[in-house]
Amino acid sequence: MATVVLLGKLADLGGAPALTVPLPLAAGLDWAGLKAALPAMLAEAIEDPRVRVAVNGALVPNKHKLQAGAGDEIALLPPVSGG
Amino acid sequence: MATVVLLGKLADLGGAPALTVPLPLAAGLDWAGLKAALPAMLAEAIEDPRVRVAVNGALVPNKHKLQAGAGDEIALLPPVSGG
Amino acid sequence: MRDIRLLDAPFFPGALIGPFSNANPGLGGVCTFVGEVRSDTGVEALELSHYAPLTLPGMHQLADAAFERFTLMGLLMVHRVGMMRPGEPIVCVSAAALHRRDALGAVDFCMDHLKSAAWFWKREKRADGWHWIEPRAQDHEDLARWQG
Amino acid sequence: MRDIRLLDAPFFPGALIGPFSNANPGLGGVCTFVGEVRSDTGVEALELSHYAPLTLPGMHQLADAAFERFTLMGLLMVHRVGMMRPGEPIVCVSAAALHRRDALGAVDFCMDHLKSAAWFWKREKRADGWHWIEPRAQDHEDLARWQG
Repeated sequence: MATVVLLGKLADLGGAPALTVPLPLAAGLDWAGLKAALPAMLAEAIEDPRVRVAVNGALVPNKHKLQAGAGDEIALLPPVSGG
Repeated sequence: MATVVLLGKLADLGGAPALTVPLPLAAGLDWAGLKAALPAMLAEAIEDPRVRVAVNGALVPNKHKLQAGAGDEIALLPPVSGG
Repeated sequence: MRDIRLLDAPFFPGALIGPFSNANPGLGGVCTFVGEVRSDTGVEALELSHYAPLTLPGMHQLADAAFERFTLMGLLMVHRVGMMRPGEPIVCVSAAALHRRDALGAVDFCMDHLKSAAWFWKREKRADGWHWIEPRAQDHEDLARWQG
Repeated sequence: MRDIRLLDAPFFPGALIGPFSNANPGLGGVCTFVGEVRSDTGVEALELSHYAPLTLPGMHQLADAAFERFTLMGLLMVHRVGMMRPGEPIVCVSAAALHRRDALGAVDFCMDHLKSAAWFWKREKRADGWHWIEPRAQDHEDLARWQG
């Protein structure tokens, strides 16, 4: 299993601030696998080029090359609106 | 008599923060008259184009056209260095 | 003196600024900005969420960048997360320097980055429920002033 | 809320800023700059003289200009005159606004004008006596940013 943390309005689309995603045995999770495991509206929303991805707290330079394994925390980060 | 208020380092050149200048009876004080009544070093210093003049608290647009009368307060204002 | 904090409970900026100023003896000037939850019509509450593994490290990187760009003696950067009511402070940035332009510039720089390049997400509660705040074009223009 | 003062005795900026902030309910941000007498090597005291008929009216004109140029809710501008020791506050400018850029800009604007266009004359006491401070080219360049 991997944990998917949903920030900002992605949490609304996912229905919760975090989801757990089952991992195929002995295989890592890639971008397509992640999207397949998420609710359809959320999977679509994270294709927005402004949505960034972090694995275990480190930003991934290119989310389409995501590789995550068992126990990893994947954070999905929409555009910020802070301060 | 008119009062001449000396600000900043002009007070050092005048030897005091304020001087009184006698006025010729029935005549006003002009720029040449003011300079003639002041210590020579001060008279020279106030020709610096950055030195401004106020009469009774109002800045004079052109100090060379100064006209002051009995009881007036003439302020000699060198460049500021404030804040 | 460097003091970078994320707080999940209300804070009183006045209680931070005095000690910060005293901790930088010999300073020429201190510039402080305090941002509060605006009393916009109909807004009952504001919630700021963040992603802990990125947010505080990001604030430290921002402080590093401010120290590199400006000649500073000290920098205080405190940001709220969680639920806030109108009138509550959200952010307090204070910079101490020998010269005023460094202090003012550092606060301006940090605020622009906290607004549009820090890991915070904001939503407002109105009578009809919660609404996420989208990033504003103006914030990105403000940020662009510091680039290139 | 507008509060413009010349003070001839020491003041504590913290005692001004809290009430000023509270006097502007609904604000989005407050920016404050406090300038202190720097502890430059060998400087024992600093004296600021002014010309009363021009100085306070000039500060009010500066406040008018700040209110015209920026969208402000309040402006506090307090300046010391007389004799000061290193570490004592000289000036405190605080601006309250709905938006941070107005608050920051107004403080920057007022400070640049107080530094080089307000009727103050400064001298320093060193071991060998008093020395008048000349205007700095940098201050005039800072001021020029707001012109034209």
